[in-house]
Amino acid sequence: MIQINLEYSFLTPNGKKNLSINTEIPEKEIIGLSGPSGAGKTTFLRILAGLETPERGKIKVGKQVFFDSEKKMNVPPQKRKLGFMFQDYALFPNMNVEQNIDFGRSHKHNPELTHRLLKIMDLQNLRKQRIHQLSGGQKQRVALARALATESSLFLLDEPLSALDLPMRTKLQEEILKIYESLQPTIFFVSHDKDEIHKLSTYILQFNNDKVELLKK
Amino acid sequence: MIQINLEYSFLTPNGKKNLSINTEIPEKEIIGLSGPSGAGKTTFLRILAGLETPERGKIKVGKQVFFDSEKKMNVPPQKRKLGFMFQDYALFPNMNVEQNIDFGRSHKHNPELTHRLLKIMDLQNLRKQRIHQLSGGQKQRVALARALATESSLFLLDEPLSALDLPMRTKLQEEILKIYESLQPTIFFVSHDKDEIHKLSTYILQFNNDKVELLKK
Amino acid sequence: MNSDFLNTLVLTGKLAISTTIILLVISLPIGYWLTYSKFKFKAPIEAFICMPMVLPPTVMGYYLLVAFSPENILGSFLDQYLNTRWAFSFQGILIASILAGLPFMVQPIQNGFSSLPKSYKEASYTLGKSSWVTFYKVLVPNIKSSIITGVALTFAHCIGEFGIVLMVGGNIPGQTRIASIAIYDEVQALNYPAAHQYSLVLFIISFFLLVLIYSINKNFKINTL
Amino acid sequence: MNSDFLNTLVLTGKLAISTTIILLVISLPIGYWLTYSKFKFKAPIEAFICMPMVLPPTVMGYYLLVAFSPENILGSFLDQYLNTRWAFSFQGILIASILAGLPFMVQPIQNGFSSLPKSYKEASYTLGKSSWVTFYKVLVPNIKSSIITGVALTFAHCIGEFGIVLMVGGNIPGQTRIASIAIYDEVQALNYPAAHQYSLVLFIISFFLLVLIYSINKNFKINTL
Amino acid sequence: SPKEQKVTIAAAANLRYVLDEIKEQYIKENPEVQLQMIYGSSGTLTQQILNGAPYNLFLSADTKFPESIVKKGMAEGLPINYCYGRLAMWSSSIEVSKGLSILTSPQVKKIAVANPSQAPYGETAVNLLKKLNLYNQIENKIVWGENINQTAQFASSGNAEVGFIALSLALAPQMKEKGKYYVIPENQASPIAQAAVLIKGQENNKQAKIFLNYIISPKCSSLWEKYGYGLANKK
Ligand SMILES: Nc1ncnc2c1ncn2[C@@H]1O[C@H](COP(=O)(O)OP(=O)(O)OP(=O)(O)O)[C@@H](O)[C@H]1O
Ligand SMILES: Nc1ncnc2c1ncn2[C@@H]1O[C@H](COP(=O)(O)OP(=O)(O)OP(=O)(O)O)[C@@H](O)[C@H]1O
Ligand code: MOO
Ligand SMILES: [Mg+2]
Ligand SMILES: [Mg+2]
Repeated sequence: MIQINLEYSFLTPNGKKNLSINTEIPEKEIIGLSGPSGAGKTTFLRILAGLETPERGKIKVGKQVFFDSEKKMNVPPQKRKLGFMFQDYALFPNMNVEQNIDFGRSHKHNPELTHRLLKIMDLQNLRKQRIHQLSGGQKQRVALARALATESSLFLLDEPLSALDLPMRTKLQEEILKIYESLQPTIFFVSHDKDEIHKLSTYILQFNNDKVELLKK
Repeated sequence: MIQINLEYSFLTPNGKKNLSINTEIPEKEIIGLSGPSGAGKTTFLRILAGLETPERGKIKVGKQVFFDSEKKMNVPPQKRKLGFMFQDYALFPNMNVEQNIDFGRSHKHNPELTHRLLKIMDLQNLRKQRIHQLSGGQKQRVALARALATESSLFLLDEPLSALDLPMRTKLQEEILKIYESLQPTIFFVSHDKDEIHKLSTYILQFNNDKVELLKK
Repeated sequence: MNSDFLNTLVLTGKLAISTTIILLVISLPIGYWLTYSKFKFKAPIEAFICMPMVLPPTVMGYYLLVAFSPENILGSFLDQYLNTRWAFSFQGILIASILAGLPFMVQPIQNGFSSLPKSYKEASYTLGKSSWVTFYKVLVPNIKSSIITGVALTFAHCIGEFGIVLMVGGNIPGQTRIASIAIYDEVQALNYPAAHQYSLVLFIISFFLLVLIYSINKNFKINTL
Repeated sequence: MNSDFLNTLVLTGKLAISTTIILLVISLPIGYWLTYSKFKFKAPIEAFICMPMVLPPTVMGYYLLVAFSPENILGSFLDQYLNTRWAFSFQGILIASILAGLPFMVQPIQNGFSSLPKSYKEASYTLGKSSWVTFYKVLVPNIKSSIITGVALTFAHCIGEFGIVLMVGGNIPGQTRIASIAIYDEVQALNYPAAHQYSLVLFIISFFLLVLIYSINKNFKINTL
Repeated sequence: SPKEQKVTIAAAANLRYVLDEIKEQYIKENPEVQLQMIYGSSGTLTQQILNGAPYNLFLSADTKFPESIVKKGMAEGLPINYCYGRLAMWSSSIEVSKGLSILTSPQVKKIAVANPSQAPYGETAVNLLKKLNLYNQIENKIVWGENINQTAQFASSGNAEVGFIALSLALAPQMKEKGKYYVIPENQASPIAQAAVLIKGQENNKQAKIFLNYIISPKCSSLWEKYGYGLANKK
């Protein structure tokens, strides 16, 4: 079970904005995050990853407590064992495509994985290319591959396929489902595409400007 | 008429890659650019804007020659009078939302325009917000507004609506059509969404890995 | 602290502030050019800007004195046509300080420009803005932190600069005797209490000015990152 | 050029290279800390790092001499427990150079770290990498251009540094007489031809080393921007 | 071994030329001794000595600095007067033979003088100008050199028309051909007593003492006189 109770607020020029989420989600599911621009989807993923600290609340994933404001517990991102894909990719310009994906790999002994991911993402030919020499969609695929390379049990994917053409998008949806079937991780992903959410997710976390709801599909 | 004959090649770690485009497109149309990731859509827009220089060829928009390799002519981007929206936004971090849009405005005497665009993009409340305090979709709308603020006769929009939720996306498609009707500019836009291309464009420029075709809708 | 030292401090401040402002104004275009120009031999030019640093300051000062001398081209031109002499004058030490401080300002600024994403410049150009508008509205405001580094280094260096100024300025009270020379004088004359006192005053004033400069930077960062 | 000056050049190179390497090693963590620490009083610490600059080098050198003297705490500790003396020794001028060069290395490096997007660090953390791996595999490689600036400034400054070294090192041939002091000596002796010749040699060598340093930077930029 | 015979001598800048010649002569007679000369302003050298510089012998440009070393208990024995220096007025562009009266002429825009608080030659020059009631008239023309060498550079580069320097520098080959000098008569400025002192606790001080005795011996008289110094034992 993933237990989430949190209060978070950002200071904006027009005063405080509040994000309050209270829900329980079973583990090993694919949860689609959906909602209008600026509703807090990215912020929620960042909180799960430990990049933002809620004001109050508790976050527990399985047996591991990530955050507990009462016990003043806050596990740092490095220890949360997850794979995060950033909405704006956050690739490392000092590394080429392959090195970026390699950097995500947590197991030293598995160079095979990088090759498999390069193949899945159709990036074999761009293996040695520098990040600034990639197109938008190519960057997005590298970022996705880097997150998947962690082989963790929790993936947080922020609009993983938004910059891809339909055939590629459909293909990668299948691949994500394959990974889900083989590793059984929990996957949170943000998407603005109804069909995609429908196809991939087992739960939907619907962000609205005032509240956040969990819907079973 | 927009006359495009160009040869462009990028050096990649696996050798040269060629982009060759020869076509004529009527002015004052909306041209949807579509095709797989890495096919050269962004590169094509950058060439039109004067940010990349083709190896050979000629680009003529109406009566203005933008580029002519034989006459060694190459009009710099500043003089091409267009509005370019970058795929990765390229907003200025030293300015807030309103200042970014204002910066795009070419007419000093028209502060009204900024307000109208803020309203269209549903960004009034975020007027004074800094760029790093925006969500992905909010950034995308600022970038679109900044490009539209130029009120030029040629807009180059690189995936303008890809990070937006469906209601907002639909609304902004309408707004783009309204602007098209009132100003009669030529608009090139990139999209991976079949429906969007269908709804907005009058011509489709289809990028495939080997060739680029113009389709009349 | 006697009034002589006060005058000296005022003069030091005047020199350091003038040098810093002038260097800022000339280093922004130099740094811009060094970053964006497609000129092939930029590395030699960058190296050349650092060259005043590799000579000992007194020797650098000596060469400047030779250049300023009415017996030589520059000096005789100044003397005859402009009726001015740079040796032993405020102009002279100002020019010496500017030369000595150039790398400390140009280097961080150039580094700042070159770490900006090139899309800033491109975006501004495609919005129809001139290079000049792009420069002062987009590029310069986004390298504030590098500018602060340059200003702090230049300012601090200018306060402590001494060999060149002593040589070119001739240690004239009220005209070219800056604080670092006054302190040096006291140490040389074995007047340690006075030297310590002066050092402390210089130290404290510089310290607070630098804290001020750095705080500006900190505020800026909070606003953008 | 006689063999004395050759020895002097070798010593100068040894000092400048040691200083630059040591400063690089200590400035990377200092710059990292100054950028990322949430400590409130960073501006004063940044200002403090610049303080050795605002005192005239000879005076700074004088204070170091006093500190190194066996009559004082540091000096007597070194003397009794480590059986070494820093005044008038290579260690002494090395420490003096490091102190004098610190701001030229720390400043650009700090500036480099703070202009990196914070997402690099965040991305590395969320991939489960430690701060240390993040530091040396992600952050440091992405501020190469700032590091080059720091290295060039420090190196050039160290070659020309002279007041502090003269004071602390005492101009002893083969041990503490570096090139800048040798040139100063010749100028003082009014031996201009020798001074010019030495200056030229120092100039040319430094120039080529700096061109080399800057070319590395240029190559790096071509690869990433 | 040669190391045991090494003597390090810190000498005031005005001694450079004469001492280099004395050294040459001495080494010929005593090839086993290695003499290392370190020149600087008397003030800088004094500070280094007070902080433990490994020098055997200090030859100052005055008596004040050696005395301060004695007072700190760092000297071996008392200061010994080894020569008398003479002050000279030097110029590359102006006829100085007429004496000090030219200082007030409008042709003379800058006058280089050594800093009196550090350099004995500067102190002597200032006292001289004050005694002749010239100081107030020309004070605003004076530029101050850190030591007597820098003062000479101000004048020799042509930026200062006139400089008050040590006669020994005016007679040095580097300056001699470039300009003219005027020796201040003894009745206006008495010769400057220069003193030497041995530094306590250094190796080879025995050799240093022998060298000190050598420079005040008649063997060196002609060299001192060549550079315009007065001999210590005569005055
Ligand atoms: N650093 C920040 N400081 C202040 N406000 C912020 C900051 N980052 C985000 N915000 C605001 O928080 C809100 C939620 O942002 P978030 O990025 O989570 O939205 P989102 O749901 O991911 O939107 P999108 O679909 O556009 O990516 C937005 O209104 C945004 O302006
Ligand atoms: N600076 C560069 N140097 C070398 N190759 C580059 C550079 N920029 C882009 N490319 C390559 O050029 C090709 C076309 O890139 P472009 O950005 O135009 O694609 P795109 O059609 O916009 O793709 P997307 O839909 O993913 O944005 C890609 O294969 C890319 O790797
Ligand atoms: O101590 Mo000196 O000889 O006046 O420079
Ligand atoms: Mg988001
Ligand atoms: Mg693209």
